[in-house]
Amino acid sequence: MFRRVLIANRGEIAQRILRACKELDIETVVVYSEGDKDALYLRHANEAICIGPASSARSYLDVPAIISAAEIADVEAIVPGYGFLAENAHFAEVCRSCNIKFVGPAPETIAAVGHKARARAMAIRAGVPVVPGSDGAVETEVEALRWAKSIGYPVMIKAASGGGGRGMRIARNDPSLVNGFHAARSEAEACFGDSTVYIEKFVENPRHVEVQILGDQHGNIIHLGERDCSVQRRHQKLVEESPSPSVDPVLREAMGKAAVAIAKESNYYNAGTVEFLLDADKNFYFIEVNARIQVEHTVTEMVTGVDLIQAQLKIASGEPLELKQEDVEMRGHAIEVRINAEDPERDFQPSPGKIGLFAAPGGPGIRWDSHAYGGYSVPPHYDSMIGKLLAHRKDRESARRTMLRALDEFVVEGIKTTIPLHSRILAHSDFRAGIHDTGFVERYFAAARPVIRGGS
Amino acid sequence: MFRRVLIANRGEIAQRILRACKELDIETVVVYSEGDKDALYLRHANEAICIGPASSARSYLDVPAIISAAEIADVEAIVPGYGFLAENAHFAEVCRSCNIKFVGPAPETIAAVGHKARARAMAIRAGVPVVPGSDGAVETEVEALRWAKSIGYPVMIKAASGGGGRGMRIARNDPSLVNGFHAARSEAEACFGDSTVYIEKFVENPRHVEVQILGDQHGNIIHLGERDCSVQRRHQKLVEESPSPSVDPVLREAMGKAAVAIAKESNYYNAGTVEFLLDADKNFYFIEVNARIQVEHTVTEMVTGVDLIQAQLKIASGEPLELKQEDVEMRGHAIEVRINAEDPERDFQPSPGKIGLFAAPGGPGIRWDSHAYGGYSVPPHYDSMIGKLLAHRKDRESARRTMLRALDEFVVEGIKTTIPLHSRILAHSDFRAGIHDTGFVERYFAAARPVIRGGS
Amino acid sequence: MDLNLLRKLVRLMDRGELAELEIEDEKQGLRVHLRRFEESSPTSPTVQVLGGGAPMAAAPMAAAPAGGPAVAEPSGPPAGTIEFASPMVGTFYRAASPDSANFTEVGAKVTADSVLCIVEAMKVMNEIKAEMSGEIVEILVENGEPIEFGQPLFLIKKA
Amino acid sequence: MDLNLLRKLVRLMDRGELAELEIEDEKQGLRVHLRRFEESSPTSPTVQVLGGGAPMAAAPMAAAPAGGPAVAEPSGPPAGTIEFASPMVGTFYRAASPDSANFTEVGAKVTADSVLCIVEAMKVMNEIKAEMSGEIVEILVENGEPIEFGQPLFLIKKA
Repeated sequence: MFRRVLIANRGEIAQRILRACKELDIETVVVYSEGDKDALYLRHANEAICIGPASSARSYLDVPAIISAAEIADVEAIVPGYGFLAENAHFAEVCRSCNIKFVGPAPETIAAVGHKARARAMAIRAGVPVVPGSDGAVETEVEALRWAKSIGYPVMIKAASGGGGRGMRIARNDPSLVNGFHAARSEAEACFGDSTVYIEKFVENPRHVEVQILGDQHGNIIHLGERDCSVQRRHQKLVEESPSPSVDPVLREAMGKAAVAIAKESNYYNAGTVEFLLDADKNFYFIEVNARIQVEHTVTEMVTGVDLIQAQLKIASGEPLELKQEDVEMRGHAIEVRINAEDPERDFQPSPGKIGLFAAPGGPGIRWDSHAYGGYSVPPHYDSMIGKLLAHRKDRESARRTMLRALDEFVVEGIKTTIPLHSRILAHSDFRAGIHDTGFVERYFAAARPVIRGGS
Repeated sequence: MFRRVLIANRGEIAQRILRACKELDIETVVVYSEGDKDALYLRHANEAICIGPASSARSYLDVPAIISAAEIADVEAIVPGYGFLAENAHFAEVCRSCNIKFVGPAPETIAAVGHKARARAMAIRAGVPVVPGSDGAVETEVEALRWAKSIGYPVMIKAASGGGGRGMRIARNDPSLVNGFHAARSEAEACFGDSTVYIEKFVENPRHVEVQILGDQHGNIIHLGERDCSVQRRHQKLVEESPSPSVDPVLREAMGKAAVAIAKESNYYNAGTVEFLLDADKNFYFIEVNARIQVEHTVTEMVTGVDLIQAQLKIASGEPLELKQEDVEMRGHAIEVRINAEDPERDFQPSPGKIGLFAAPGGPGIRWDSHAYGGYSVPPHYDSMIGKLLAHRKDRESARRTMLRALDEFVVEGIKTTIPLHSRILAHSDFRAGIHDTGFVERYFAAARPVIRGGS
Repeated sequence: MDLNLLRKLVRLMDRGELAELEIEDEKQGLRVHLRRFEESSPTSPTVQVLGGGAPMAAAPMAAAPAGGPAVAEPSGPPAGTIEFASPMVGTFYRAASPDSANFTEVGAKVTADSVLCIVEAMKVMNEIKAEMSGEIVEILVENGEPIEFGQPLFLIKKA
Repeated sequence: MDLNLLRKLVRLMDRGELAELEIEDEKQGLRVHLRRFEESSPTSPTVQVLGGGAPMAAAPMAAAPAGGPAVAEPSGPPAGTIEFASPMVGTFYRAASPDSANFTEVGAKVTADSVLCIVEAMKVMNEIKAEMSGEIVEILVENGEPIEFGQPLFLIKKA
């Protein structure tokens, strides 16, 4: 095991990694920007090194600054957390060239799974279902109709250079396909200067279900069950849980095997996540691989009892996995909500500032991962998440009730947070029944959004 | 289940009961003294009623005030927690006469198990070992020698009216017994005006091991394994854990059966604890029954997954136990430390006052039960405990390491606490090896005690 | 829907001569709007209740207790008067029995031994004496109302 | 729902002869609006109370700019001098190589283009220039010492 590592991140995940290192008796060096210089977690590290001004580009994203800090602090490894440089193949490559272990997959793996088309091809090779589609440009109406027939309606016409919903059309029959094909091409040309479109199966009201994997450097790969992250707002996850209310043991095994197959195909080691869409008929489709620890790794930790950050460190130092697939047991149900310094009443605008009175929930079944405390100033420069609140109980309904009481006792003054929104989400009949999909938040809580708009 | 209950306690256990009630959808009325009027947990109750001034005698111990509050608030039951009126048979009797359910055992049971001689007789009837002894006055040298022979050395000569270590002598052979017998008699006469002494087996370097029981009103009784509370200072528990490092499955079953037998003998229902001394040869001896929830019930909750406060409420409302003995499974290892507002450097003198900067630990494996927060004033009128910190991990060593890192990241400014002492206790080689006994704290941490003495 | 709560609110309006009362309690997912007829017509308040704004019967958790937010504490008694606080928790009675006359009234002069009221606790009727001389300026609680320890019962102008 | 709070508010209205009272306590998720019957007095002020301590009243916009609060900086450099801070994290060298002369010394005069030192980061030797004219008063770090971003390296008396 490493004797001394550098933590190249900030906030709750820096805190989380510090905790794992201490429990493994690893010395810690944490880097920080001037925007974080008063953070309490810096006190818990063996050493803290300022690497730049508050701007991420000149601190947490600055490869030379971080490598330089690692060199002067004489560490054996760098732990990237999530975000920032966590899935940057170049950074992993630089670490390797500097003879510093990167606590993550090999640079080649990061590059491969990070490339949409290569990842899709990998999934197909591994025999894992992907969202059926044309897999390339569709040039004519006739071609479009042929693809739609082979895929089956509804389908989505997407601009190859597109993004943000522009140049996209849903078609449910031949006439709307023909109209949509031309409309999407014109829009794509107008928006992106490239009229190329492709066609994909449109998965209606999907759930977002992802599988946690762990692979070591000796070719062992296991999965730790799934997480359901269907409560999203504009693709930002708000609530995560494990197990998924939509996944039964048979489906779990099928999805787990698919995730492991993809991981093997990419020579994956480290903790990682394979994301799927799950449709109403329980068909699942591969979306992407996240070659890093994720924010919501915590729900998997609660139900499996596995410390994923410790596992990452052990894997990176060359140790074989401690668990075999048959040792993995899911116990109870865990729900996590993300506490963000945002105002859900005002279109989720960030609400940085100094926290006044602060009392986080506790008691049975509650886990709280955060770097915040009464008197802490949430800096305006970074992600607005100030903590993750988890409830772990024997079943989903108990976990939901525990979470509701925890949200109710949560006191944060001085900034706005997502706490009241979470109370409403968890009390909603669809969430309670476990039948919500990825459109749930927009469908029911959109009204809470644009009450007041800023000047712009 | 009850619709509305009154919580007749304060501080962390009031908070704990509030949490359980909310999770069970029970309305809560919490009573408070003027000394607690600014406590944050009062906000979480449906109603809060001031019942008296800060003095316990005129508030939390004032039976008419509490019953009166229960009547005006129109509750179905009173939840007593621990301390105050929790083991007061008279109070339980008054509740019964007022047609209010007391969340605890029947008054007759409380009275029976609270009487030392009756409890001992009950244990003997149940076939459970008690500390062997003369069971009554020993009048002469000859009698003393006869008892010592039948019990076996070492023995303890104790003043019948004694207490606080006075009038006590240990004897390891016949001559020291004869000397001790006379010395103890003289001392007892001098101290208590009563020279009566009795003789008991002296259990050397014992461990304090207690068994958690749950019994319903239909005669079902189960045990939930043991807790080891050997880390004590002057009979005050400081650290508790489950399972005990000294108890193997065979011993666990034997002690569990003994506890259940005693509970049956006393027609016990409610959560409860049967305390034992465990000697170096793994012989266990019954000490007493605690007819209430205990401070350290939390460690059992962590390893068994059973919510004991919820269980108490269900039992009191007449529900049968949800678990059978064979359903009880202990998973992992839990350690609890009591965070007291005391100064371990100054003979543990209380350190009430206003908390400044405050950051409780969190992250994986950590549970924090407390009513405290940054800005809270610890009142000088009550017990000094401000919270209980628990670490629950897959095995004892992992739990110990998690607890050490949690203690390390704990920030409490403005008052003194037992946090630094706990770091030293958990780092001690005897604790790590699990070979500490009830003399452990006095043996190794006594130096920390009498540095400075107050005026008295 | 808690009818008891509504009854209490209506009583409160009556006592306080309120024409209108609106409450929104987001935590309870509750919105109440009560409006009474303007002065002329005496009885029957118009009651309009809008319940459960939240998607589901939201977590049944409740609002502030006494001693909560700073706004709850009104400024203190008017100059020259003192608040006579209840020495115990219980039920407040202005008379020894439903048929008896009230112990005291606004404007009455009292001395240390004057009984001001009874507080019933555990079926025991506790006579509460003034323990000062003065004049009753206001009676702050209704007959039969539950009271806390320390709750102001009377405003007294000390002699 | 805290009836006691409402009672106190009504009494407050009564005493203050308020016609209307509105409270929004976002922290408690509570909004209360009370209006009393118009009395003979023509001027009934409409009072609006926004309560609950000052949680949201306090503008939630972050103060601290990139540099952080000035108070955090311990005492500061001696009068007339300024601290020259490292623009990067790395290793501090006073000379281009172990055999070379130091770039500067205490008492030396420097101009904007004067190289003061080298900071090595990722094997790259970065020459650090003074970017001002002045005199070196003190050298704050040792040759070969690891330095943080923003760490003071020199005290310079500006020309």
